[in-house]
Amino acid sequence: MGSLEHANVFMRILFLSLCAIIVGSVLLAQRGREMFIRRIPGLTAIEEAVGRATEMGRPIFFSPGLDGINIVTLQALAILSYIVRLAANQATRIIVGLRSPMVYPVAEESVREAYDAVGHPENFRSDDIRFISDEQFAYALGAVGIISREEVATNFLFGAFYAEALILTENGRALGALQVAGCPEPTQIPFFIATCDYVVIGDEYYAASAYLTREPTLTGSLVGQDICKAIVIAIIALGVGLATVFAPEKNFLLTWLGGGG
Amino acid sequence: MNPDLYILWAAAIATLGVYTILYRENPISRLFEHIFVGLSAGYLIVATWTLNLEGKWWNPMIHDKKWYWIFAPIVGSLFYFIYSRRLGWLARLIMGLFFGTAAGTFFRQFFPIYSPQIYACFKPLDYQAGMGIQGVIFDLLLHNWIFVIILLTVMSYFFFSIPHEGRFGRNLGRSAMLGRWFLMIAFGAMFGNTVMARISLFIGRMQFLLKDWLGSLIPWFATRGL
Amino acid sequence: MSAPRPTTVSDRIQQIPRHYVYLLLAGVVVWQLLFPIRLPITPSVPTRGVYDAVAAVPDDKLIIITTDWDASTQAETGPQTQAVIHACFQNHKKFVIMNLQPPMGVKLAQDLAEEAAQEYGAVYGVDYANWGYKYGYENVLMAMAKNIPNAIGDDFYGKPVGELPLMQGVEDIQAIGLVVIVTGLSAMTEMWVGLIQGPYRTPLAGAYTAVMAPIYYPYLDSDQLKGMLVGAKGAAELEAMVDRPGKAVAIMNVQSWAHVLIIALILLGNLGYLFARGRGEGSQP
Amino acid sequence: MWFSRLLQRLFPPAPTPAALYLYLALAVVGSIVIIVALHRLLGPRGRRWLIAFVTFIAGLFFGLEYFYPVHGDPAKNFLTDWIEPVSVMLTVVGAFTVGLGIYSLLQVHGRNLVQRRPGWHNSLAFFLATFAMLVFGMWEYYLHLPQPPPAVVPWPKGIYEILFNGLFAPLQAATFSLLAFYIASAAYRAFRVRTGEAALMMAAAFIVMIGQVPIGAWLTSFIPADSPAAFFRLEMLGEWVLRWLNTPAQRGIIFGIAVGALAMSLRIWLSLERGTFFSEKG
Repeated sequence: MGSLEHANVFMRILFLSLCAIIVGSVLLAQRGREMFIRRIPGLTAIEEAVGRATEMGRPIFFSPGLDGINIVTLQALAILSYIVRLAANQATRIIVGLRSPMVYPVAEESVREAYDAVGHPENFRSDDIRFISDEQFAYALGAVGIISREEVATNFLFGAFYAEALILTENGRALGALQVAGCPEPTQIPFFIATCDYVVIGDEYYAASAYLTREPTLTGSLVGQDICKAIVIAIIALGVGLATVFAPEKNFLLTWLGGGG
Repeated sequence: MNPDLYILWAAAIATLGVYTILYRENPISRLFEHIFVGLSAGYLIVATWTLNLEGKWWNPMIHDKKWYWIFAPIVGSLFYFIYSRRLGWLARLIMGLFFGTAAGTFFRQFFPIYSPQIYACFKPLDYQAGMGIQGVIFDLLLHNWIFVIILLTVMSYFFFSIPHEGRFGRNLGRSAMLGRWFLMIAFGAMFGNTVMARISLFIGRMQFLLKDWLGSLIPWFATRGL
Repeated sequence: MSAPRPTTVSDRIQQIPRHYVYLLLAGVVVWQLLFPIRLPITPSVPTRGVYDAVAAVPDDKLIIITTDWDASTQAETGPQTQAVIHACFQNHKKFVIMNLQPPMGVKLAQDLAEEAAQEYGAVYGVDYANWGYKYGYENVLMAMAKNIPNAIGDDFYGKPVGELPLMQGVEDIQAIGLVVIVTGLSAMTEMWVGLIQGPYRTPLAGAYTAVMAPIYYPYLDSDQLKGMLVGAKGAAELEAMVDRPGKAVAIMNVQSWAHVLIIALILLGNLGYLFARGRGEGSQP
Repeated sequence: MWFSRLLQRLFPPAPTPAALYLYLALAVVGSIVIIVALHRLLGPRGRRWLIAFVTFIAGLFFGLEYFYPVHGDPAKNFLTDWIEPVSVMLTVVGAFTVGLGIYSLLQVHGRNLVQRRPGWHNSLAFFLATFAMLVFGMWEYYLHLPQPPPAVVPWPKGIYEILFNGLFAPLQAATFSLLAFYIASAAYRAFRVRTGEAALMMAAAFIVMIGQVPIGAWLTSFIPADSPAAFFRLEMLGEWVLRWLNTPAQRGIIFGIAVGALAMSLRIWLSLERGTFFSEKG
């Protein structure tokens, strides 16, 4: 083995089981099973942050990260959709700054949809969904410009961020914006912790939509995710056990996962 | 023409212009922000054509007479229906295609990305022949134990559906707290690890401003070592 | 958001306005670029390993310096190569330069070697040589292990290497006392370890960009690498050891000062905090 | 590659330039007919179903190629040959969204300019920069200069160089280097021993930071390099923190993300994210 170009039998079984568990617990939740979710402070803060902008009568800035259309960005847009619903009810403006031209139509459409869904289509302003630049640092400068010129009260950064993250948050902080940031990849989290008021770390990012909306589909999925994580832990525990007992070339789990050889 | 002198001055002024933002967002930084965004927009169009469309789309369609490539802009144009209320669903259709691709791409990447990370955690917790233990004070076995413990406690922090009270939950709560501590250590280490790289960027800019630019005006600056 | 205006000393050192922090950093960097005050440089353990490995090579054996780098990593790998060359000349070790990947590296390294050779009055072909760019990766190494003159063929100037005085008596890998891998590319070290260090126990040392260095610490632990230069820092330390402070020392000196400033600021902030807390004022907003 | 053979059989290249333009026109007309027909024939439910179906098929295609059993050398299955051309097609289709992004920019800045809003001169600068880069970028590209370029640079290339090397690249580098300041001030402000967690973060940052500069090695150089205590030399300790404390914690985060992203992918693929995006209405 030793190749990861295509799946082997073990990977097929593992992948299918993980998928089945997630989909299964979604179905269970949809049938009405109650699911518990623990408190996630960074996400609880979203409501407070939107409220602050409303009180101050100033807009909110939202960045869905720098990636194109991928899973990270789609999750960011799902969070955006929730925030728009909160803000639309309170007639608070949201400015979305985009880096990928591909994400632009998707953001425009889902924000419009969110305004429709809460019955305020008249509050939607196409101008507020802005493509800034596809160049990383031109995007950063452009976003800082918007944050300062529009006197943004609240700054939401959810999505894939890279080195430019600190340029956004340090300026946002200096301008007095309340900042909530979330990024699945760990690399920029330290800088968010240093400069933002609330930070959503790692997997909490993917738990966001479930936590915020409490929709059965999403909470069910979250419970399924926990079971899957337990399976990953079990695999690691088994792998460590095997590594302790056998030499690497006899560790079949290693081979099954495409390692060794 | 020889553009070198213009490049030198334009670069110096642009650099200083950007640095004014350190005081606060101001008319000068705003001007350079707009120039930067404008240049990148122009460059985006040029690059999309020269690096992508010309070779992958225009030449095959016109020169190789593969006329079916005309479907690409037609399908792409569906995105533009977002501006129409009645026809908006066509834009969603093409977005659906890209959503599916995003999901499928993640399915493909799942094992290639995460498998090596998982099996790299298979560390023996007992002596293995050929391990080649180097003793300073902390030897490899202790390292492996630390590694596995940190990994598991950090993962326990990311369980959302188990309350941190009750018989099993209380233990999970403790483990999650430990996990949070390790997370903070890791974040601190990542922060510290980035400082030097960021300062090099500024040193590089200052070398340009002092040696290349000021040095061209006042030779003394060019003689200062760097 | 905005904290009340600081009045006491402890509050003031806790709330230095960000503009002052920026000015201090810019000031320190410009000052140290123009009027450097050298902070002490003490070689770290991995750097010392490289120097000791060079010094430990028996006089009848050759050192190979592989220069698998080009302009993209020159800022780090250039000074590293130069410092290693100085270490060889100062310890009166004979060395050869060769390279397997970007052909440009061998020319850049040759310039560095010639410059240093003039200083020590060393002669090409007698004290050092350049085997040139060799195409073939693993195949070159496997062939070299058995028969060096055949595997290498011609040198940098197109002369058969067998005719060079320093190559007299050099037959196979046993004539090599150390290989120093200077590279900005991954996988080169793995190749040398697998084909040369593993089978023939030829000592290796590495010099890497700061970004890739972390991958190779385990090789250091397992003694597969005798030493390692980590980015510009490693280069600066070796420059200091051979007493030839150059580009790397200058840059790392500025870095040291900037780090000292940041650390001083952090300490100051904490001092203010602890002081205020000790007096029970607290500065929580 | 049998994919291109099939494509050539189904869609043979046009034999003559005249035929090419005829084919192109027919394809455009045909596509419009299909789109109009879809629009007319499908009700809200049908549209929703079609969107979900397209999403599902796209996800299935990329996923199945990875998981379906493979044969031969190089290992392939019936989908493998399609991956590359389909990816190219999606890239090309996606490239047409650049127009939307540019349109968004022109809209915002055009309005500033026309209505003479405050700061309209900045929008003018934006237009000039865009236009200059577009014109000279294209011009330079179609000059087809040999490599290396001739000693006397033609003036369009000269202007392009000023735009690119004199403005674009320095603006990039200067903005990037702002991070040196921001990281310094963030470190000063954030690293306080307010809580245990903050103290841990600060200690780790401290050790790693100072272990990376020569002054750090100097501080603990009194510890002999070959003694067992050499572990506590700052450069070794910093590296140890990165390797043995940072790596497992990062892995712990990453495994959580893997599962979270998998669940999100599944929900997107099966159109289970109802209401989040736009599956509520047709």
